[in-house]
Amino acid sequence: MPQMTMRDALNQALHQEMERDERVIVLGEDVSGGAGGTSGEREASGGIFGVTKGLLPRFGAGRVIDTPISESAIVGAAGGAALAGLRPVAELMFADFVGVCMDQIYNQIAKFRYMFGGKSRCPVVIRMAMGAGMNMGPQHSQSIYALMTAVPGLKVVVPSNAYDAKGLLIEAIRDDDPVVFLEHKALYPRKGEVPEKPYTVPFGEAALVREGEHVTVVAIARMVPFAERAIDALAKEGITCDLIDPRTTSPLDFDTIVESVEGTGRLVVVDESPPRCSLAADIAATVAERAFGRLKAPIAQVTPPHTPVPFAPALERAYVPGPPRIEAAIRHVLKVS
Amino acid sequence: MPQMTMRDALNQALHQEMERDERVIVLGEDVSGGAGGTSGEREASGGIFGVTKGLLPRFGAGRVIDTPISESAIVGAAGGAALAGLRPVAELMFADFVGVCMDQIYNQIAKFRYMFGGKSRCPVVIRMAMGAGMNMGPQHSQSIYALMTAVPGLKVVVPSNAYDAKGLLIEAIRDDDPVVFLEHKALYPRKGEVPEKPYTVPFGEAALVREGEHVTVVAIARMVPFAERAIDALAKEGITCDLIDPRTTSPLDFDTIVESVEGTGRLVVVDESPPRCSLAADIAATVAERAFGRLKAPIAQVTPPHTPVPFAPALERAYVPGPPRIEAAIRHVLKVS
Amino acid sequence: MSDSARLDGTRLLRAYRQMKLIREFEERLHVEIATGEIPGFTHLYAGQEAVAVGVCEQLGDADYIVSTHRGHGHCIAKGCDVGGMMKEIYGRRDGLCHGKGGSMHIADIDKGMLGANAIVGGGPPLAVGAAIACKLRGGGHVSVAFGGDGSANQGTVFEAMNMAVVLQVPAIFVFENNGYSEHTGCDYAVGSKDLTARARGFGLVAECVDGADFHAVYDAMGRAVERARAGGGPSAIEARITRFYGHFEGDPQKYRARDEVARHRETMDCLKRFRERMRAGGELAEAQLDAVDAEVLALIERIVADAKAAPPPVEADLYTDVYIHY
Amino acid sequence: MSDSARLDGTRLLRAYRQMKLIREFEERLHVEIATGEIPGFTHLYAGQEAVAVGVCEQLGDADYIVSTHRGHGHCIAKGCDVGGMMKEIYGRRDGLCHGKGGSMHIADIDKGMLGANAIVGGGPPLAVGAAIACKLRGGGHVSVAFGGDGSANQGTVFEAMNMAVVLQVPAIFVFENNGYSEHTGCDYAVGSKDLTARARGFGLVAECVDGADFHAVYDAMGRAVERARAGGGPSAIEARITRFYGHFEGDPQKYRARDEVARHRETMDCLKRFRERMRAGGELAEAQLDAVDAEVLALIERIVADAKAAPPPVEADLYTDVYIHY
Ligand SMILES: Cc1ncc(C[n+]2csc(CCOP(=O)(O)OP(=O)(O)O)c2C)c(N)n1
Ligand SMILES: Cc1ncc(C[n+]2csc(CCOP(=O)(O)OP(=O)(O)O)c2C)c(N)n1
Ligand SMILES: [Mg+2]
Ligand SMILES: [Mg+2]
Repeated sequence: MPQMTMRDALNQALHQEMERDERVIVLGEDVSGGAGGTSGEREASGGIFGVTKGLLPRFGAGRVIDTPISESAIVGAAGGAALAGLRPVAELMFADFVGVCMDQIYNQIAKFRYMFGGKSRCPVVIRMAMGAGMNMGPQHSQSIYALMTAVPGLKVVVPSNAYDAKGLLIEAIRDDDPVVFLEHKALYPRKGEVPEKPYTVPFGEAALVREGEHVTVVAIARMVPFAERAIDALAKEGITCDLIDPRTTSPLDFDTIVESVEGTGRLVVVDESPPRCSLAADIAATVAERAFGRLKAPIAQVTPPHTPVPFAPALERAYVPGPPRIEAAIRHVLKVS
Repeated sequence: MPQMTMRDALNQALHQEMERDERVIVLGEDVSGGAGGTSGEREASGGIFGVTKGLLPRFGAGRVIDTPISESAIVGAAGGAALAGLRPVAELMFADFVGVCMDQIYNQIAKFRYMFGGKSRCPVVIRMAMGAGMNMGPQHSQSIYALMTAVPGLKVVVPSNAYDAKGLLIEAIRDDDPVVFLEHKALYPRKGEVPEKPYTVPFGEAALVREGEHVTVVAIARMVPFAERAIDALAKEGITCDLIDPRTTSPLDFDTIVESVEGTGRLVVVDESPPRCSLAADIAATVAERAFGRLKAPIAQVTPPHTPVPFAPALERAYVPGPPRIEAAIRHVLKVS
Repeated sequence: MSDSARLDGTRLLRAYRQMKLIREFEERLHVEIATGEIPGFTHLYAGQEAVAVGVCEQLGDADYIVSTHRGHGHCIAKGCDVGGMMKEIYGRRDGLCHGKGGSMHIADIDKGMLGANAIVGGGPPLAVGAAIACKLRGGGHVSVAFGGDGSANQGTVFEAMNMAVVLQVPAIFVFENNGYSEHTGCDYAVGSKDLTARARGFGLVAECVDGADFHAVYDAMGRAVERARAGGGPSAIEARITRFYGHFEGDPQKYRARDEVARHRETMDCLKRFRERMRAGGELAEAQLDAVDAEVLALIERIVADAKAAPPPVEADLYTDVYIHY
Repeated sequence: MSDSARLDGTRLLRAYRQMKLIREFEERLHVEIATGEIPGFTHLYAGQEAVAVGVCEQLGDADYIVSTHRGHGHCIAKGCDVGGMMKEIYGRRDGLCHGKGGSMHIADIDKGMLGANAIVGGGPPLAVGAAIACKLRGGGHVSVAFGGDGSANQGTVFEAMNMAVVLQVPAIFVFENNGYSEHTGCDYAVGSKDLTARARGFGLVAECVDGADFHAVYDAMGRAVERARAGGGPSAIEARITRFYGHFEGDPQKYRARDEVARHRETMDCLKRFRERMRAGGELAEAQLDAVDAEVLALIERIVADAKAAPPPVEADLYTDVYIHY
């Protein structure tokens, strides 16, 4: 099977779905680039992260739409186009930019079907690059899955590898509900085996990335490879863990997590966003309730501190939960009884 | 001591602080009203909920500023004025409108001090009316404390009664950090004893509203009077509860809650927003960790379902956690051991 | 010849009936709301009927509109079932949105009505999206964003106008300038005091019409629609109009001159104006119009009775239609 | 007599030095970034110096500016310490923001510099707020919002312009039209293709100037500031300009004609233009300007060396300055 980066896997998914279904359109800032430039060259960009490369030459400017810097209009247009029968994939560039178009996401797109008594469908995918690790500072590094997961009506996807990314994006585009698709920018270059053909990965089904007996670890997006490193290091000492990657945070596959915890009795949740009202808290609270009496130690939440994401590399490294902190948390829950 | 509605208590706080400190200004849509009208009458409104009534005649249009419908500019202007030395109180009318100005709240105002290395202060108060109960439908009824609590750099206030409302608003205006002040609109007419003189209620100190021994109940804003009713009903059967009103959700007085749970061994958290990544989950996760081993039953979270707030009275009543659901949850945690 | 000059008696009668239906729907709501039986809060469209009808008479089911918090008129003009609307406003189970949306969220996708919207400025970006769909499908259909003078100051609306020009999509922005956003005058809140010129600054073809004059609105809309259907891009129409009631029911309207509404009811009543015009031109007889009035009143009577009698939603409804599949 | 005609040799020399300092700061960053030693991503201001300096030479410490992602020029022109800036860009502990903000968040409140901003359109609402403060205090101070041609399409910017007109506050919107937002041309993204006219549509007094001409910018700004200080309300200035580098460092600039930058470096270099003018008018001697060049180059050398040698933040810094008190 070909090895492919997550970026290329996402790009392939977009190509294949646009090919398959002419209702699929892509819109956003510089999704192709070059419009109005002086070189006459279009596709000067292909998306600031390169995920939409090649779409313009293949599908034309009617379906691959460069926009002004107007995120509310971008997301709103995607929503309106979806109500009108298209299947838009909007790109928001950095997830941090939800702030300037939050209403269109949380009050409009997420609520249409409910508000309208089930009469509408709004099959929108909103893609955004999230996460720290590239020293992009406080306004370009946030992980916003808790914000999105909290909103009834949205589905939220957080792929950790190239295989899942492709399958989940195809699933998202085919899904009839609005989907927020969060791509961790530090994972774009991460390579994995990716089948050439289109395939889907279902929402709400966690992946069991490692199997073990002592501790259950749940990790999101970039935290998955970090957790792998911590777990593989501990395996040498005979400490083994279940590593669960939920892949989608809404819906979230609590069953798989609870089942694992019923076996191990111990849970570590690794989350890249600050602790308050976080996904880590969400998972910890639900598991503490459902696996009550089976827990041998308090659940450990491994998260950044309650601070913005700092710029300087030394600070950002301290901010992001890395393998050492994950390893320490696993050891910690093992010590407590 | 005079009995006063929460609305009047808030109004009094604004009057007293504007009197005390000329840097305090108020801005928002129709905070006075009547500008540009044909009657020549100003103060046609005094705030859509009446909270800013009387400020315009007393303090003038330089300090009581009616604005266009431009929430990003309102909140941003408040932030900029604060950086420039004023102490603005912006009114957002309905909390649901954060969607159109979220960036100014979460990426700008909340982060200035950190991003700027501690060199700025941004003493803004953003007042918003939140909550269900008035059949205002999906886009006018949300409780957004989790959304705001998740943001490092913001303080978040959720008064449940007139006394606290006044003291907390004065505290908020005097506080040098940005404060999101959430007023439950169903509580505006709620009366309580309110001293005439200015006073403050400190942030991060929960109130013990009821004392008991069997169960700890934590409730937010309008959930406090609902919990009171449930608890008072149970008291007749000899079941007694600690009822804790955190009053501010950021900072949140976890110590008081944990201490109580260490006594009762049982916790019910009542939250008016949907369950995922909620404040209920936040509190439950932290208490489950800190009071691990002292819990005699799983923590119960009483929240609405994972749905938007519906319009029809029958549905909205079913949506909002009322006294019967709280009572049932208390009985439930008592049954489990 | 203007579009309106080509309207035959049937079409004219239909336009009148639509306006009358909206008026009586709202007048009746004004009465019923005072009884306390209608939940939530409601913004009446009475006085602005010629705008909704003048615009929507130029549209078909395959054209789209997005609406506002003051949406009843747009819904009716675009063909939503009035019985379903009334039930929705009463919060009934078989209301158009099963009681989940209420007055501010009435939608009917099959009729091209993409929803009233309780967020000021929420609609126009959606209209641009529907216009993208129209353009891509190539059927010559258009998408209309209704908005008030107040909404015209919301950033989302500016973005939508610019984007529509950039993408040259068949979107039409209809600004109903009724002089107020809530309790604040348009002269205060619109810095330039000129919505039409501001829209032109965005590169839109824009014109300003008398919103109480059905024929004027219909003709302006005709020009905009024709341009849009021919691929000539987006337009804006400012309709100067008045509302006969407060911002929402219960508004004491202290910001309005004492006689303002009474005066407007005299001079800016689209129904009166329409009747006068028919009298002058002789296209429709008084008796025809009177018959419509009677029919409409009977219809309103019936749908109100139906709505009152209809059952509310049941608790199980709370959980449905959040997702199609979850 | 125009403002610039009144500038004496000292002031002219200072303006030149400011422009030169920005230029060399950026040229050096261009070199240093290529080494990989500078974290994050950086947007260079080279080419646009006459705008920042022409604007800020009209301001004092008690006037405010808000800036953008491309903020180095604005910071320097407003008087931020360049050593502290360089350290910040390197992510050092004693950088202007202690390494927490980086290139896109440099601020210095005491200098009236309310922050660079990594959110396009984030700044203008803040500038309106600072202008409210200026107006309320009555000292005749003003507030300036810098923004790009791309930012001019963001809803927040439109809202800010309208609100400034409504409130008649001393705010000045400076749009640096360098022809591109990232990889998209301004001619595409601004539907009307005319920023100045669009600003006028908002009721702003607006003019368009050659952004490579310090004198032209300075004079336009002089008119805007004078109006604002006198209570005459807000203005907009569009400065047509070019950037000498890519959108961010690393941008291959495929959207630009091959010779575009070279041509602009010939014809739109504000430093060359300034020197020519001095030569023609004789206000400053070549030798004076050469001396400034040498001094600036030495300064840059020193601050880069200092920044490289400076220690990074320590882990404890991560937790400070989230709140003043919590
Ligand atoms: C984002 C947002 N801000 C504020 C409001 C509150 N609000 C509802 S209607 C309205 C006035 C709207 O004025 P206009 O657009 O002129 O419409 P009209 O009511 O006159 O029909 C306001 C401020 C809202 N619903 N949404
Ligand atoms: C809200 C938001 N949207 C998009 C971006 C990404 N972005 C950064 S700079 C930029 C282009 C800005 O163009 P312009 O305003 O002309 O400024 P210039 O870069 O030319 O100085 C974009 C799209 C952003 N930072 N913030
Ligand atoms: Mg209006
Ligand atoms: Mg630009």
